[in-house]
Amino acid sequence: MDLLEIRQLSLNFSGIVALSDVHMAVKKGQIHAIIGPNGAGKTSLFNCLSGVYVPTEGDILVEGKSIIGLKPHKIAKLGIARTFQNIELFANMNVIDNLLLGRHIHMKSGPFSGSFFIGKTLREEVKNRLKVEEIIDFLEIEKVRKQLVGSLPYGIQKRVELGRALTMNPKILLLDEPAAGMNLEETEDIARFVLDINEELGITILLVEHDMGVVMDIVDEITVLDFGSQVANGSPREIQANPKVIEAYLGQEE
Amino acid sequence: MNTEFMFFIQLVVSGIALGCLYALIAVGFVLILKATGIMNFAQGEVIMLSAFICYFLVTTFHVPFLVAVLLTGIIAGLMGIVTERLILRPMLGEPIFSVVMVTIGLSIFLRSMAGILFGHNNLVFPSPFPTEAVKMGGIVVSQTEIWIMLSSLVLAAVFFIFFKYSRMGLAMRGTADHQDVALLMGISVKQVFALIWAVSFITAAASGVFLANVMVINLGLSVVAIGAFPAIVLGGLESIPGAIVGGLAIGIIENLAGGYLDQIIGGGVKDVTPFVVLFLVLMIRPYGLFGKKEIERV
Amino acid sequence: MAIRSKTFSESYHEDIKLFRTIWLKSWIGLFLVVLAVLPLIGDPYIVYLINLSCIATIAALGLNILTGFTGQISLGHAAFFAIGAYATAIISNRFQVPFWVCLPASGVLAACAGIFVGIPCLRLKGLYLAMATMSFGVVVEYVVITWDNVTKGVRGISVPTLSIFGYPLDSNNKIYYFLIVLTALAILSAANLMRTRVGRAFIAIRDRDIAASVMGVNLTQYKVMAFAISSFYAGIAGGLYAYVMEYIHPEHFTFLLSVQYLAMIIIGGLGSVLGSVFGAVFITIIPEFIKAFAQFLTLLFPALQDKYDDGWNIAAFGLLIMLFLIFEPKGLSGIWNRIKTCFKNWPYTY
Amino acid sequence: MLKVNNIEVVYNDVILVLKGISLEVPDGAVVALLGANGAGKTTTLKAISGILDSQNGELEDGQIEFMGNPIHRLDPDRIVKKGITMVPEGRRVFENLNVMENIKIGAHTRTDRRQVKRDVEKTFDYFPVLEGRKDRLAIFLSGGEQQMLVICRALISKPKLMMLDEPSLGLAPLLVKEIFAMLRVVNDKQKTGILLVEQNARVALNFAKYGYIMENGKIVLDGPTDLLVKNKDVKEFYLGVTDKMEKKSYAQVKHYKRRKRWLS
Amino acid sequence: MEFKKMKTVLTITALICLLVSPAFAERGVTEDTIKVGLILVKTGPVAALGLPDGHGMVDYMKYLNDQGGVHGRKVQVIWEDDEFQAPKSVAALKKLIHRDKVLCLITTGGSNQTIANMKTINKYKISNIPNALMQEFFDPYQPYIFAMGATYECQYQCIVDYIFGDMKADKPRIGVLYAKKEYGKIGLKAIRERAKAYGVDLVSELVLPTGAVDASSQVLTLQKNKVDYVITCDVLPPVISFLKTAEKYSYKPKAVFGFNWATDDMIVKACGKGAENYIGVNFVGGWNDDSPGMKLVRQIAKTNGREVKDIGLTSLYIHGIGASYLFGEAFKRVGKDLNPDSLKAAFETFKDFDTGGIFPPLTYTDKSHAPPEMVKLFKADVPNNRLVSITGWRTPKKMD
Repeated sequence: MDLLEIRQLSLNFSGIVALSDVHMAVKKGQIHAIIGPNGAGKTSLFNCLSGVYVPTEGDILVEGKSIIGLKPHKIAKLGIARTFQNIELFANMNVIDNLLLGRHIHMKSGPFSGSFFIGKTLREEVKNRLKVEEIIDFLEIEKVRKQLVGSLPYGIQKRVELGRALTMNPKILLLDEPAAGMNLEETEDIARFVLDINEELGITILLVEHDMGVVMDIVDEITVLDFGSQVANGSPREIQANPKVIEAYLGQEE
Repeated sequence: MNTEFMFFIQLVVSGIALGCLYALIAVGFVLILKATGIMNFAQGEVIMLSAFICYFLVTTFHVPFLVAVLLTGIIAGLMGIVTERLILRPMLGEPIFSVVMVTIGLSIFLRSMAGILFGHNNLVFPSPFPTEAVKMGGIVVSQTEIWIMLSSLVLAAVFFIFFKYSRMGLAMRGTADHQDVALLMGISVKQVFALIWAVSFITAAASGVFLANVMVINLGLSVVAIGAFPAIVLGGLESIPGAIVGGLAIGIIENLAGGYLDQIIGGGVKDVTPFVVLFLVLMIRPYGLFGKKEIERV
Repeated sequence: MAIRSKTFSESYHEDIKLFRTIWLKSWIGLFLVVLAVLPLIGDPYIVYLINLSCIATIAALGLNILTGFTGQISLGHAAFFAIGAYATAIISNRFQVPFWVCLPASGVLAACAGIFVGIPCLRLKGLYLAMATMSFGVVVEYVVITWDNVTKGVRGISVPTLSIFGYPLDSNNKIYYFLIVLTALAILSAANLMRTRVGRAFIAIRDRDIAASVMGVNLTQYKVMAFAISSFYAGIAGGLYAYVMEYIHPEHFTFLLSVQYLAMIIIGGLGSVLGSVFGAVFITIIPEFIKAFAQFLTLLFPALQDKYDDGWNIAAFGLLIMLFLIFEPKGLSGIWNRIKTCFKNWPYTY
Repeated sequence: MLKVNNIEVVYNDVILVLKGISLEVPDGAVVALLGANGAGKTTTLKAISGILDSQNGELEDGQIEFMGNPIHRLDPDRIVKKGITMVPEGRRVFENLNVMENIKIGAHTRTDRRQVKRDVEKTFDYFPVLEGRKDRLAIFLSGGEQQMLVICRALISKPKLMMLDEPSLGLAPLLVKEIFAMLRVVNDKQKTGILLVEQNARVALNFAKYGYIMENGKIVLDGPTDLLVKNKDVKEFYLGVTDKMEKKSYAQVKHYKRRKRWLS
Repeated sequence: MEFKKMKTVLTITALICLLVSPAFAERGVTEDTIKVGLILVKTGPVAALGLPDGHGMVDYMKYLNDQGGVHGRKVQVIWEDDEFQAPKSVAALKKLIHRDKVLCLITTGGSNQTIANMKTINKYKISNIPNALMQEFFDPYQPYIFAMGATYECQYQCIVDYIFGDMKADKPRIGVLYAKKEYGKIGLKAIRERAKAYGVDLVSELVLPTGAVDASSQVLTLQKNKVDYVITCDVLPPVISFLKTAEKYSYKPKAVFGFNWATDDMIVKACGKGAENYIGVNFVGGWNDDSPGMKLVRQIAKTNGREVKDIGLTSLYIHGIGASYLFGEAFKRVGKDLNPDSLKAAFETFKDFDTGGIFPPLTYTDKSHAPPEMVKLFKADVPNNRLVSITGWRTPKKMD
C-alpha cells in the first residue's frame, strides 16, 4: 500500500480552479517531487494535504485512511509535517521553543499542570528537550539555539523550519521549495539534509522545488502539474525527456 | 395615514439623520484605519475639541458661523498634521499596538487639555440653523439634520471619487497595503500620512460642529465616538462606503430599538442594541458587512 | 573581573529553571522582605495603592495571556472582571460561604463566560475581535444594571468582610498580605504556564496561527483555553477587588477599565509576564507620583498655588504614556531587559 | 551612472551590515551582485533607494552618486524621481488594488498623465498575460504573474536604473527565462541600466556584463562576468561545476561539514 | 541616561511625599488652623457638577477666614480630585486621613464613592455632608454623615403632588424619562408609587441616557402616547437635549419636570423658548431670591470674582456654600475644644437651623441625621433667562 495516495483531487477557490482531478501516490521511503510552473497548484495541493484548504472533490488517503475534512492538527497527529514556501516560523520564540512546539503532539501537559511545573510536566519538558537537541545536532544549528528566530539569517531560518517539522517525528515530510532563495552552498546543505532525513531517519519526503538541479539529482519520482492538473509522472530521467514537460515547464536547454 | 405607520417612518427618518452623524464620525476613523492600520482612539476628543473651538469662535470672538466652521476645519487639519508629525511619525515601523496606545494617551491628554482650556461647564451652541423644523407630509426633519445629511452625502461622494480616481488617492490605498513598497514607488509616505491625518481630523471637526448643534457641549461629547464603533465594524473597518452604510444602519437600528424595544424589554435597550447587532453580524460575517475576507496564503 | 557563579548549566533540567542565578534569588528574597515589612512602616495610603496594584496585576496578567501571548485582542476584560466581582459579592452575600469557595467560584464563573465569548469569536481577528469583546462588555454592563434583583443594579452591592478561617481581614493592611501571596502565585503560575507546552502553543498561535495548526496545535481548543484562563485571572482579580472595596457598583466596570487594562499590558510589554506586573503598577501608581510632583512644584513656586488646575495631572499622565511609548515602544519590559543586559555585562558596555 | 562609494550601514544602532561597499553601474549597463544569504545584497539596494530609515537602518559612512549628484541624503521619493526604481524581493504587489491600479501607482512620480496611459498599453506588450487580468485584484494572481506585475510597475516610472532583488526567486525555470529575456529587451531598447541581485548565479552571470561578489558585508571579488565564470572559486561555490566543467551531482555531496573561505 | 535622570527625580519626589507628612497630636486641629478635606470630582465630564459645588465650599471657608476665622482658627481646605471613581475616592480619603490628617470632610462626593468610604468614615469619625441624596445615608442612623437635601423620593413626590394639587390635573397622562443611575431608578419608582396613590398609572417609562446624541425616539414615543406631563429623572445635558428635540417635533406637554440636579438657570439659557413649560424642584434657594442667605451667596461670589457664567451651575455653587455654612456653624458651636466627637455633638445641636434661605431649616439630633424633606418649585422665566421660585418650602403631602 502506498503511504500517501491522492485520488481525483479538485479544489475551487473563489471561482478559480486551483486543482482539478489530481491523482498521485507516494511510496513509503521515497523522495517524491512535484514540479510545475507558478500557479500550477503545487502549494494548493500541499495546503490540501495539511488540511489548511478543504478540497472540493476527491480523496486523500494516508496509509489507506481518508484525511479529507480533518482539521490541520488532526492531520499533524497522523504524521504529516511540512515546511512553508515563505518561512512560517514563530518569529518571537527562540530556536529551542520553535522546535519544542514541534513536539506539541507528543506532549501532554495541560494548563493546570503547566502552571505548577513540577513532577510530570518537568520530566516531560526535559525529555522532549533531549529529542529537540538531537535534531539541533542533526541540522547543525547548535550555535543559534537560544536566539530568536526572527533575527536569524534566511538560510538558517529555513533550516530551523525543517527542524521544527522533523521534531514532530513525521511519517511524511512535505517540503515547499526548501532550496528557494539559497545560494549554491546552502542548496547543497539542504540537499544533503533531505537525503539524510530520508536515509537515516527513514522519513518519506514529498517536495516542491524549482531548482531542477536538486530535483533531478536526489528524487526517486516526479509528478508534474500544470494549470491544476497532472501532466506527467515518472522517474527524473523520464520527466526530463517528456516533451510536454519541456514545453510547459523546463524550456529548451540552451 | 395611520399614526402607527407615521411613527415608524418618523423613527426611521430621524434614525437616518442620526446615522449620518455616526457615518461622518465613522469615516473619520476609517480614513486613518485604511491608510495606516491605526485605530485612532483620540478621534472623539478631536470631535469634542472642534465643538469647543467652534463655540468659542462664534461666542467669544463673534466670528460669523460659516467662517467659524471654516476656521475650525483649518485648525483641526493643522492639529492633524501636528499630531502626525510629533507623535505618530516617530512611531513609524513600531508595533501597531503601541501606536494605538499612543492615541489613547493622546486622548487622555487632549481631554484634560480641553478641560483646562475651555472649562468644564455645559455650553449650548447658538445654533445658526432656524429652529423651525421642515415638515414634509407629516414627517418632521429639523434644518440641522438636513444639513448633516447633505454634508455627509457630499463628503462621502468626494472621498469615493478621491480614492477611486485621483493620483493621491491611489497612492494612499497603496500605502495602506505596503508602506515600504509605496516608498519604492516614489510615494512620499510622510506626505500621505500627514494628509490622511489632516483629512480625518477635518472630518472629525465637521462632525464636532454638527454635534455641537444637537447636543450640549461638554467634555462628555467625546464619548459619542464610541457609539460610532459599531458603525465602523459593520462597514468592515476599511471601507468608506461601508462606514456610511454602517452608520446609517446603526442610526436606524438605534432609533427603532428606542421606539419599540424599549417599551417591551425596558431600560435602555436603545444603547445596547447596536452592540448586540454588531456581535451577531460578526458571528455570521467575521469581516463586517463590507470588509474583505483576507485570503490565507501560506 | 568579577566571576559570577552559576551562569552556565550542567543539565537541561537546570537550563529551564525560572530563577537561575543566586543573584536573582537573593534579589527576589530582598524584595519580598521589603514587601513584608512595608505595612509596618508605610502609611495605609501606600498600602492601599499596592493593594490596587496587586489586583491590577492579576487582571493584567490575564489580559496579557490572551492578548499579549495568544494575540487575541480583547476590549472586554472589564466585563470578566465585573463577573468575578459580582460573583464574589452575590455568592458571599447569599450563601455566606468563605473566600476559598467564593474566589475560585468567581474565577470559574468568569472562565465560563470567557468560554462563552471565546467560542463564537473564534473566527474573528484583530480589531473585529476587539469590537466583539467590547460589545460583550457593553452587554454585561447592561445586564448588571438591569438585573437588579440579583445585582442590586445601580444601587451597588456591598460585600462582607473577607475572613480567613474566622480571622477577619478588616483593614487594608491585613488584606495586603493575602493579596501579595495570591499575586505572587498568579505571577508564578503564569510564568510557568507560558514556558510549557500550553504557553508555547499560545505564542505560536499569535505568531503564525496556520503554521501552529499544521504543527498539531488545536486552534479552537487553545484559543478558547486562552479566553478561559484569561477570564479566570480576571475573575479572581474581580473577586479580590470586591473584597478590598467591600462595595461594588456597575460604574466601576466600564469600557474605560478595559482600555486601562490594555494600557497596562502595552506599557508593561506585550507577551511578558513581568511586563504585566510593571504595567499594572505603573498605571496604578504613576498618577500619585504626578500628583506628588505637582505638589512639589507648588512648594517651589508658591505663585502656582491657586492657579494650578488638576487637569494638568491627567494631562501629564496622558503625555507620559505617549512619550514613554515613543521612546520605548516595547514597554517597560524592554527597559527591564536592557538594564538586565547592562548588569550582566558590567563593567563592559556591550 | 551610479557610483556607490565605500558605504557602511548599521542596523538598530548596533549591527554593522555593510562594511564599506563600493560599486559602479555604468550607463545602460547590466551589473549583477551575488553573494550568500545575509551578505548584505538587499541592504545595498535599500541603501541606494533610500529606504533604510524605515527599517531601523542607517547609512553611517560613504557616498552614493547618481548621474554625478549625491543622493544618499535624499528621501526615497526624490530618488525615484531622479530615475532609480527598485523591484523588491518577494513579489510585493499591492494586493488590494487591481492590476491596472498597481501599474498606475508605479507612475506616481510622473506628471505627463497622457503619456502614462500610452505607456501602460506598451508594458502590456511585454507581458500580454497581464492584459487579460487588468481588473483582477493583484492578490488573485499567480506567483509568476505577480513577478511580471512588479516589473511592469517599476518600468512605468521610466527609470534610468532599475534594481531587481531576486527576480527569479520561486519561479519556474521557463518563467525565469521569459523574465530575463524581457529584461534584456528593456535594457536594449530603452537603455535602462540594471542592477541585479540574484541567488541564481548561473542565470545572473549569464545575463550581466559585470559582476560583484559579496560576503559578510564586503565585496570580495568583482570583474567582467566572462572572467568571473572562469574563476575557480566562483565555479565551485556559485556555479557548482568541477574543474573539468562537469556539473556536480547533489546526491554526491559529501557528508562532512565544509567551510569555504575567501581571502579578504 | 534620560531614564536615569527621570528615575532620580521620581525617587526624590517619592521620598519628599513620604517625609513631608506632618504629624499632629489632634487630627486636623492646631492652635490656629482647622484642616478640612473635600473629595469632589474636578476633572473630566462630571466636573461640571463637581467644580461649582467645590468652589462654593472653598469660597465660603475663605469668607469665614476673612471674617477672622472660627475662634481664632483659620480653616484650611484640601480638595482632592477623585475623577468620580470609587477606587480613587477611597485612595483620596486614605491620603486625607493619613497624610494630611484632616479633621473632617465637607463632602465625599457622589453616592457610590460615599458608600465605598463608609467604613473608613465611621472608623476615623469623619463628619461629612455627602452631596448625593440617598436614604442609606441617614436610615439607619450613620453617626458621622449629615444628610442635607431632600431625598429623590421626596422630590418626586412633591412633583406628583404638584401635578395633582396645584395644577389640578384630571386623569393626567404622565410619562417618565430616567437615566439608568441611582437617582433615575429611585425617581422612577417614587413617581410610579405616588401616581398610583393618586389612582393613575404611568403611560410611558423611557430611558434617556446621559450621553444621548438625540432624544428623537423618546420624544416620538411620548408624543404617540399622548403624554401631557413629562417627569425627567436625568441630569442637565440630557434634559436639555430632550427639551430641544421636543421643540423640534412641536411636542408641547403641559409641563416637563426635573429634579434638583437639573433645576438650574442653565436650562432656560440653553433652551430658550423650549424651556417654557419646564418646572424644577430643588432644596436650595434660587440665585435671584431676595433672602439674606442668597444675598450672602451673591456677595461671596462677587468678592471671589466669580460671575454667573464662570460659575456654571449656580444651584450647585449655592449648595456648596450651604454645606460649608453648616460646617462653619458647627465649628462655631463647638468652641475651642474641637475634635471629631465634639464636632459631631455640635452638629446634633442644630434645631430648625435657619440658613437664611440657602437651605430649608434643618434639625439634627443624636438619633437622626435626616435631612429636611423640603423643596421649592421653580418655573422657567424665559425672557429673563432664569428660573423663578413659584412656591415656598414644601414637604410631600401626607397620603393615607
